[in-house]
Formats: sequence, C-alpha cells, structure tokens
Amino acid sequence: MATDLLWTLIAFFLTILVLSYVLGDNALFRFVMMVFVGISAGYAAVLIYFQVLLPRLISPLLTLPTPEKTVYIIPAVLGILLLFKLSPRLSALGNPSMALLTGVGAAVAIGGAVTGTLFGQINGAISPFNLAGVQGGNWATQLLGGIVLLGGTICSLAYFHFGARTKDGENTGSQPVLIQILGRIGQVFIAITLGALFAGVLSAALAALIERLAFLINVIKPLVS
Amino acid sequence: MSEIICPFCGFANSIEALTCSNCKKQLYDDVDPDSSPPARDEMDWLNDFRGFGDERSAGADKKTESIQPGEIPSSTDADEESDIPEWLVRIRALKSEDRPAPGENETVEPEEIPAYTPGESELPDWIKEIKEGDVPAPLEEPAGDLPEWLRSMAGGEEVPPVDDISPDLSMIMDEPVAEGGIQLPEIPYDLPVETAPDSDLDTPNPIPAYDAEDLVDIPDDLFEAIVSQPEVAESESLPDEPSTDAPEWLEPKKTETVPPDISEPTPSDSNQLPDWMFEPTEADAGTAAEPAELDFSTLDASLSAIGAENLPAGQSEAGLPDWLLEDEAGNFGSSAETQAGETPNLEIGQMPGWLHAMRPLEAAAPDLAAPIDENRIEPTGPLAGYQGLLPGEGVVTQYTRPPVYSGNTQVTDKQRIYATLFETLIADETRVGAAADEKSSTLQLVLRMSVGLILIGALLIALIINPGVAPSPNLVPPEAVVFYETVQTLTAAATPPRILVGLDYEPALSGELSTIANTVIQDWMTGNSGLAFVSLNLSGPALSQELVNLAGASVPTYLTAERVINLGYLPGGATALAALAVDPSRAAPASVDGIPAWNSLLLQGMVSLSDFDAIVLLTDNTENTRAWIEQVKPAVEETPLLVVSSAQAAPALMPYVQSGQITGMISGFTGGAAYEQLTQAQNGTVRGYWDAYQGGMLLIAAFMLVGSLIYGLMNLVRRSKKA
Amino acid sequence: MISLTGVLGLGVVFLTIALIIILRMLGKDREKPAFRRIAAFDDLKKSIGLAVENGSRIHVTLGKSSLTQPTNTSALAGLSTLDRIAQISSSSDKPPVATSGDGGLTLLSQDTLRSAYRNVHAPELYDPGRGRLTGITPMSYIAGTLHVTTHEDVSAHVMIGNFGPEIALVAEAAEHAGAFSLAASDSLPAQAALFAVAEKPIIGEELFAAPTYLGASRSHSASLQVQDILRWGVIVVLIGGALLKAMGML
Amino acid sequence: MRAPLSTAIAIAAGGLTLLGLLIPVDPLVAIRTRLVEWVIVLAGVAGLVAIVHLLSVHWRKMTARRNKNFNSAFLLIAFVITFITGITLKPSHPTMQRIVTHIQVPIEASLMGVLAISLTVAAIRLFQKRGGWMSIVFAISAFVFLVIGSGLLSASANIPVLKDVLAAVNALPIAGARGILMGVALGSLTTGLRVLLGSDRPYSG
Repeated sequence: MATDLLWTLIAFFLTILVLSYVLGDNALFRFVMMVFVGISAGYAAVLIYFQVLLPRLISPLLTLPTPEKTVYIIPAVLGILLLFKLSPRLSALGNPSMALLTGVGAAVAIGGAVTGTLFGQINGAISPFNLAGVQGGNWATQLLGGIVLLGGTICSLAYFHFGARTKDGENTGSQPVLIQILGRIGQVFIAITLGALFAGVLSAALAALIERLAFLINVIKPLVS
Repeated sequence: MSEIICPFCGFANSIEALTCSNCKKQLYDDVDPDSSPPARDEMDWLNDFRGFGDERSAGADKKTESIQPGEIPSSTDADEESDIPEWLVRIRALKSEDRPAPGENETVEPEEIPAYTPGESELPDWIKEIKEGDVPAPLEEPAGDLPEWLRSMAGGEEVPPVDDISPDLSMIMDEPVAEGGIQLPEIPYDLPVETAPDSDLDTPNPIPAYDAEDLVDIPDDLFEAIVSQPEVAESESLPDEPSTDAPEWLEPKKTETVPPDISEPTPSDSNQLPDWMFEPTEADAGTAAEPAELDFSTLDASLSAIGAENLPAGQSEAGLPDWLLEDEAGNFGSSAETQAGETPNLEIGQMPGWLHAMRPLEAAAPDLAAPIDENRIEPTGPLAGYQGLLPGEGVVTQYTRPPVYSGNTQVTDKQRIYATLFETLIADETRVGAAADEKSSTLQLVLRMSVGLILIGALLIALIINPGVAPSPNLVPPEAVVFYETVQTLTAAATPPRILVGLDYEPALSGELSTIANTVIQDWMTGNSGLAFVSLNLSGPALSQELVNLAGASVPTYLTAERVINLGYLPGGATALAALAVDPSRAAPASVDGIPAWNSLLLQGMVSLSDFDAIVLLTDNTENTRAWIEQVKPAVEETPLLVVSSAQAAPALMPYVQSGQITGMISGFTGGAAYEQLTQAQNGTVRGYWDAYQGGMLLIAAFMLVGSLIYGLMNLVRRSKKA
Repeated sequence: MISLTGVLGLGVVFLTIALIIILRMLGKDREKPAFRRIAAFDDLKKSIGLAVENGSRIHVTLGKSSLTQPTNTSALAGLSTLDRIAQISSSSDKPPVATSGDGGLTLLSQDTLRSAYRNVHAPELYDPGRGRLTGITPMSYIAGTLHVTTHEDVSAHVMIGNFGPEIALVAEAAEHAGAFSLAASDSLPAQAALFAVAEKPIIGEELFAAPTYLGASRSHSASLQVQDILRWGVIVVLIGGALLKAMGML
Repeated sequence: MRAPLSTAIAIAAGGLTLLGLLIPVDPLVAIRTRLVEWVIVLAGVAGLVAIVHLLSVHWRKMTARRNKNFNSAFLLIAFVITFITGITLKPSHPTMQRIVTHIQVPIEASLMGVLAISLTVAAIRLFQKRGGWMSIVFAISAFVFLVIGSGLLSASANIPVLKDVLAAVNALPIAGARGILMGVALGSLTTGLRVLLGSDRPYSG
C-alpha cells in the first residue's frame, strides 16, 4: 500500500515537472528529461537482453545440440564484430554486420512499399469504380466520390513531380503547364489531408493532456477531502 | 566587438558604456560623455549624402555638391560654422573652386574594388553560388530596420548589380549596402591621411578588417575625405610655425619624422591596399604629406605603446575594424591644427586616447620633473649642510603609478554607432529565414504560457465539475459500426473466440488508447474470449499487463490467468511481423515470463495466425499499422483485422479502411464515445472525459480561428503598406 | 505458392533497377538533369554556408525508425543527406552532429560521418561522439534531442527520417533558439505537425530528394528521374484500372 | 570501391530477402526467415552498442573540464539503477512494470500534453509563420476537422444530409493521403534499391 502511494507520488511529481515546460524550459524539466532518457535506456537494455539476445542467441547456443547450433554461430560472430563499433580504430570490423542489417532492412522496405502500399493503394483508389451490385441512385454518388478521390490522388502524385524544363542546357526550374495545374489542385488535397491529420494529432495530444490532468485530480482529491 | 576593458580596473564593460560600471571612471580619454552629441546628430551628415530626401537633406546635397569645407564638419557640431572667421571662409571658398565636388568624382569600376576573400578558394562551389548574390528572401523585412541613410542610398543611381561587387560583399550585404559600396570611389580624398597609417599597421589580421571597411565605412570615408580637406588646406595656406599651445614633447617628433612618399606606394603597401587608394590628387598629394607624416609616426608609436602588434587575433577581432580608426585620423588632423594654432575652439581635452597613451612619463606625472634649486641646502640627514643636492623626497613622494593601458581598441561614440550599425546590418545575414528577434520570441513565450494556462485551466474546471453537458455522438462512422458488429458476432458465438491483440502504442498515448480500448477489451472479456497480447514496442508488455488489469477489474468473472497470455515484445518490427505471419510459434515462442506459449491451454493446436478468430490492433502508429496490413493481413485473408487507433493515425489509416484491408476501426475519443454509444455501456471510460475533451477541442478551434484572423489581417495590412 | 502480386512486384522492382542503371549511364554523357526549385533546400544550403562561416553547428536528426522496419528508407535518405552535409561543412570549425533514436541508425550515422570526412581527405575531423543515440524509445529520443537543440550552439537543424508528431517539440525548441529548421518525414502525422511548427517543412516524397538537391551523386539524380517515370506509370495504371473496373473488366 | 565485402553482403542478403518476400517458394522463404532472424539479433546488439555509446557520451559530458553537465550524472545513475533492477528482477516483475506505468507513462503522456499546447500555439501563429493559399486551406481543414473531431456535429443526428456531408468531408483527406503514401512508396523503392545496387553504402565507414 505504502509502495503504491510512493509510486503514485512519483508519477504525480513527474507529471507536474514535465508540464512545467509550458512555462518555458527550466532546470527541473531538463533534469526529468535526462532521468527519463536514462531509465528508458536501462529498461530497453534489459528487454533487449531478455527478449532478444537470450531467447534468440544465447539460449540456443548454450542448449541446442552442435549441428543446430551452427545456425546461431553466424549471428553470434556478426554480433561480436558489431561490438568493435565501440572502438573508433576497430569499428571497420563491424561493417559486415551493418551491411547485413542495412541490406535486409532495405529489402523489407522495398517489399512493403511495392506489395503493401503501392498495390494496396492502387487497388483502394480504383475499388469505388466497381459499380456491380450497387442499387438505385447510389452508383452515381459512389462514382462521383470515386472520381473525386481518384482525381485528388492523381493530382497529389503529380504535385511531387521533380523534373523541370531546361533552356539552353540551363535549369529553368519551371514545369510544363499541365503538371503545374495538376500540382496546384494536388496541393489543395494535400493541404486538406495535412489539416485533418493536424486536427487528429491535436486531438490525441489533448486526450493525453486530459488523462494526465484527471490523474492529478484523482491524486489530489482524497488529500483535499 | 561587444565589450570594452576599463583601462583603470580592467573590468569588461558593454560597448555602449561611456564610464566603467565597476570603477565609474571614464572609459574614453577623448570622449566626454556629457558633451558627446546625440546619435541623431551623428547621423545628420549621413542624411546629407542622400541623393534625395527631405528639405534638410536637399539643402545638405547642395552643400556636398560644392563642398563648403567649413560646413561639412557640421556633422560633429553645426555651431562651429558661426565660429569660423570670415577670412577663413573666403580662403576655403577659393580652395573649393580648385577641387571637384564629390558628386562629380569619376566612379571606380567594380573591378577596382578589391575582394578580400582569402579563404574563398577553399569554400565549396555552392557556397560560392550562395555568394553570387541571391539575397535571402526575408531580407526585405529587416530592411525596415536599416538606418535612414542606408535606405536612402538604396535609391541611389548608377548602381551596378550586386554580382558585380566582390562576392564577399554581395554575400554578406543586402542590396542597399551593396549600393552603399558604390560610394567607394569618393574615398581617395583623404587617402594620404587615412591610408598611410593603415598601410603600415601591423595588425594581426588586416584582411577581415578591410572586409569590414569595404562594407561599412563608405559614407564614413567620404565624410573623412571632406573633413580632412579643410585641415589640409589650413595647414597649407597658413604659416607653419610651432604653436606655443602645443605640448613640448610633440615638437621634436615633428622634426625627426621623415615623410613617406605617398604618391609612390611601396610594394608592401600596394599588397595591402587597392591601387586606387594611391591615386594622388593635385589638391592633396603635397599638402597631405605633413599631416600624413604626423599620423604615421604618432599612430605607429601609439600602437606600439598599447602593444597592438601583440594583440591576439581574437582580441583584435573583438576590437574594431581598421576603418573605425578613421576617427583617429580625424584627430591627427586636429592635432595638426593644434600645432598651427588656427582653431582656438579646439579644446585640449579632446586629445585622443592614443595621444595620451604615448605621452612620456613627464606628461603623465608633470610634477615629477620639479625644477632643481641649485642654491638649496640640505637641511636634514647625513648630507645636512650640503648644497645643490638632488631632492630625494620629491621623487619618492611625488611618484605616481604609471597609467594602465587597455589592450582593447578605445572607441568613440561615433565609432560605436558605426559598429552597432554594422552589427545590425549583418545580424539578419547570420541566419536564413525570418529573423527571430528578442521581442518576437518573448511575445511567443508569453503567448505560449497564456494559451497553456488557459487551456489547462479550462480542462481542469471541466474535469472537476464534469457537468455532462456534452452530447454523445449519435452519428457513428460506418467503420465503427463494422467494428462493433464484428465484436458482437464473435463474442456471441458458441465457442469463445481466440483473439490476437497487437499492442502497438507508445506510453505517450496510453492515456488515449487505454481509455478507448478499455471498453473493447471488457467486451471481449465478457464474451470469455482468449486474448493473446503481442507488442511491437519495448513498453508494450507492461502496457498490455496494465490494460488487462484495468479491464479485468470490471469483469470479475473473467479468468485472466487462464484466458490471457502475454507474448511480450516482438523485436524486428515489420520483419518480425513477417516472421509471425509465416510461423507464429517461432516468431514469439515464449510468454513474457519465459514460459513456452504455444503449449499453453489457450494457444494449443494453433499453427498459423489464421487460426485466430480476429486480430485486434491497438495502435498510434501509421507505419506499424501499414506493416501489419502488408505483412500479416495477406497471411490471414479471411480473419478480420480490427483497429483501435489514436486520432492522430486515423486519417492516414482511412485509405486502408476504404480499401477493405482494415475490416473495422474506432479512432480517438470520438470513436471511443461512438463505440460506447453503440454498446450502451454504462459509465464508459471515454464518457468520463467527454465534457473536457469536447470543450478542449472547441477551445483550441476558437484559438486557431482568432489567431488566424489576427495574423491574416496583419499580413494583409503589411502587404497593402508594401504596395 | 507464387502470387500475382509477387510477380508484379518483382516486375516493378526489375523495371526500377533497369531504369536507374540506364539513366545513370545516360547521365554520364549528358548535363545534370533539371529539377524544380524547392525553396527549403536553397535555404538549407544557405544556412549550411552561414553555419560554416560563423562557426556554429549543424544538427541532423535521423528519426527513430529501426533498420528492420519498412520506414527505414526515410532514414537512409537522411543518412545520404548527412553525408552531403558533412562533406559540405568539412571546412567548418564545428562539424555537424547527428542524432537518432535507434541503435542501428546511430552506428550508421557514425559510419556515414567517417566515410564523408575520408572522402574530403579530412579523416581527422571524425569524432564518434558526433553520431549519437539520444534515446532508445521514441519519446526519450525526442527528450534527448531537445537537449542537443538547446545546448550545442546549433544554428541549423535538419530533421529527415521517421518521426512521430512529437518531433514538433524539437522544431519548436529550434525556433525558440533562433535556429533554422528544415523538417521532412515519411510519417503523415509528423508531416502535419511539422507543417505548422517547422520553419521549412518538406512534404512527403520530397524527403527523398534531399541528397540530390544538396548535390549528391548521379545515382541520386537518376533515382529521382525514375521516381518521376514511375509516378506517371502509376497514374496511367490508376486511370486505366478505374476505367476497366467501371466497365467490369477488372 | 570501398568495403567490397560489406557491399557484397548487403547486396546478397538484401536480394535474397526481397526474392523471399515477393516469391514465397520454400527455399527462398527459409533463407529470408533465417536472415530476418539474424537481423533481429543484430539489431538488438546494435541497440546495446548504441546505448553504451550514449552512456559514454554522457560520461564525457559529466567529466568534461569545461561546461560540465551534471544532468548527465542523473542519466547515468537512472540507467544503472534501472538496468541492475531489471537484470535481477526480470522484465515481468511488478517493479519493472511500475517503472513503465509510473515513470515512463507519466513523463511521455505529459510531454504529449505539452505538445497539445505547442501545436495550439503553432496553429494560432500559422499565418505569422507562412502565408500562401496552401496554409489557408490547411488552416480551414484543421479547423473543420477539429470541430468534427469534437463530436459536436455527430450529436445532431436529426439534421438532414448531415451524415452524408460528414461522410464526404471525412473521405476527402483520403485522396491526399493516398498521393503522399504512394509518393513515399516510390521514394522508398528507389532509395532501397540504391542500397541493393551498392550505390548507397552507409555501412562503409
């Protein structure tokens, strides 16, 4: 019970100190931030050890029979090489490990971008045009909606076009009129999207603030009454 | 460049200080704080150089066109005008006829302007591109802050493009200053006076000083050119006899010093100075020699006295650039006049600091050299009765501590004003974008504080009172309806469903998401569903536990220990999800406690993710949701993917909802409230915050509207003013 | 089993590879391709130049994306930008500092700085302390970066990578410190927050153009050209797909 | 070419993983899964290495001759206490849970609360910062979605066509979002391929 109260008080004061940033940057806020970075790093280190290294590397190397162990020797060696990154002189020894990390990471990103986003969004953009089985006048509404969204998507894509005209080999920085027009329309759609997202971010942040203030009230209430 | 060391106590004072804030002694020997003219007067002569302007400046233009030597120094004191004897005015008028007016001077071609950019060749190409004079956009606004004379110069004619001027110049200065630079040709006027000392100065780093000169002292030089002229004229036209007023120690110097041949600059000179500076004009070639030689020796001596040669670079930079020494040059002139004794109104108190500095000890402590009385008889001591002895006590008692000299350049008011001008000129160039001045940042801080306090105050009131006036949403978005229906269908099934809950939100948003998810998890628990939690972030396992504890408290019949398993943290993000989609038992083999998870009662017999009845994703992160959709959804074609998202991620997830990749979604407090409305949940968690939330959102919207209107109108007014 | 999506994806990948190689080879003989002007990058160049001249620091922050996440490409673009900035500002008294919120990214930022200085024949400028992890969780990363923003005499902040909207706190602190800030992210909420807070926000895909606009290698220019080609390909597919769908042929 | 071995590893590993993702046939999927497992381990090790580096940087700041930063000392102490507690008690221990729920959650959530205020101020000053019609559309959109997000309009179900209007307005951001997402996907594709082609080698330090 006493420990619960202690933890609650810690949370209470931490909340107050962080919210003091509203009045400007101050020493207490900086102190809390540093403590926070330290604690989160400590917690992350523990979790990495217990949830990544122990079950995926150390335990198999210690428990598995030799033939199966060989599979884990490669990441073990690469992991050890990665430790050399701590030494400025020997850090080059860790490059192969970083290369593997980067290569696989890039492949995952490419796969996700092509099959997930690109194809997924193309499919999503054209799906409203599937009018089969749409009753009555709904098809007109759906078609109109589909056209607006498709047009908006195309214009937004066109806005990002990078190429520009050249004159006597000099970059004029200007684009063809068609792209300029499409880009202008695209800007409107992009601005609408960013505005909606901004409102969403504000809403989420406000919810967090409300929850914190409610917590402060809940801590103070019993003390007051 | 921003502090002056007190020569008496060594205390660092601000550049504006006239007296030391520590010892309260006067910082400048040659400036009397009381008699120093106000800044406006200092600027008058600058107004005189406008090509156009108000009546006063128009009058001044006339003056400059036919230089009335007596009138030009009115920059320092207009009253001197009346003191000049009539005969002297006549002589000056005659002199002015021989001399071309500054306006008529041939202008120097831009090529002639030396570009002192030593390190330029080392700079990367694109920095040179920047230097090619494309002026940062926001520089127009700061122009409003520029001094009057500089803006008036902007209107000047025969101005070559900025690019024509040295890149260094165009890089640092905006247009008006670049145009100001065109006044350079008029400098040669006072060259013999100005350049001779400069050419021999052994300053640690003369080149940057010349950069500064190129930039800022243009009108200043022009001023000096005109100021120095009458002095030269006087010293030429009047009999050169030693002045009785002049201190003795000056006289031998005058005879000893050898005048340097200014009309034939030495190679070393030409290295340091542009050629045009050595163009001799009939008017001053010979005449200027005398004051020049005075300046030469005295300035040299004064510098050696204050040890200027030994100044470290930093310190010399901290001091003022060479061009600011022109005031000393002016003072040399005045010292010449002092010898000639032609200007009775020049007070001895105006003797410049460097002149004080080079005085011999006698000058500093005059009593020291007391006259020796030959007939004096020693009254006391072992030499009592002897005659003509040197008085010892004189030296002992009258000895004074040698004066302390500041290592920093001593600056006059005028110099300080130019320095401040120079600083303001380059201030806006030291950063790209709108200059964030002190005032605006303070206003911003005040705005931030007041908005924060108002918002927090309003929310606290709403939370404490909790009036329940905010109406619950009756219009429910279709994706929320689908979410609700899916939950109802699965929980109503004969066999309790097994749900994979992906917890993918940061502690930062747990306030929002745990509040929304609480009701949903409670519904699953009410349907006795099996819940397997897996998390993509480090804090996930702890947050899952917290969420289960919160929801479980509301459903006492639910056996948490049997029906819930926490698979913990899934490292590797999207790659881990891909692995999870292929073989879940391999990707997340154990629970957070280290117990093999897939042999547990809950997950027994499961081989793939499609064995789960539904996947519920609690997320605040668009990218990770994308990863779930891209990596996991294809592996569980038929299994519904339900998303409880933060309001910040919802708009970005809508495309996936529309494309059917997300089956159902509730997002933010609004979605949570809508879901509670659908489930008719009594005292739902979102409902508790609903008043504060709705009030807060509307308050923020109001703030935004008012702010946009105010700043929008201000922009319109500013534009119309510009137009 | 082989899915149509997989095959199409592979086709797109090979097409892109072919285009990058061809355009890169063609680019050798022709002059630099022309790209539209993006004012924010011009200002970035200027602020780097000013930082070099007045001896202040440039801060490049690369975000929190792990290398194992699909969002890591924004960080890779950030690393290319860091490489360019490090080379450009190698004549500065204060070399740039790179911060990130992921371990792998931190090590890559150190490698990038090292190779950048080696390329300009100034390996002695490399200091591993200039490639830092400021926090391992997203919010602690922001907390650590806030400290760099206010305590290291930074005159220009370049935020390129994957962030949450909380990056707005850093942009705001940069503004308070009177520093220039350019911000680009692949995350939509972060873009929205930065659009309102940052001095020079970069929207969406423009993030990947940063290295090219800072004068990076020809392959960067080629990949921008490829993006343009693919863009119009996607637009054609969208229009065609919509028509076919409406006609019930898809 | 610098670091040929590392480049070869990056290209080979990336290529195989990509093939495994796009053509899920047995050998390729097995290789991809294995590579991904290795990468997860390496990412963990990289995380630890970076944390050690973070500590070393703050140790240097703490022990610096000039401009000592004493906050760095608190960071190091906080790390040591948390790490030792975690290693001895394990992450599932209630104390470790509380470190998250009573220290991390309050700090992070409060920072989000501060963000709410910062964004409100930014919204107020939007037109002071930048003009242009994109900003105007942004401001209007943000205002409209703030009002919609407040749930005020959703409360009045009896207003005719309001539901359709709300649905249409809510759908509008999809177009822009799609455009941005597709553009980012194209950028990711080319950037990722530059790594797989060995053109970008951030690992060649």
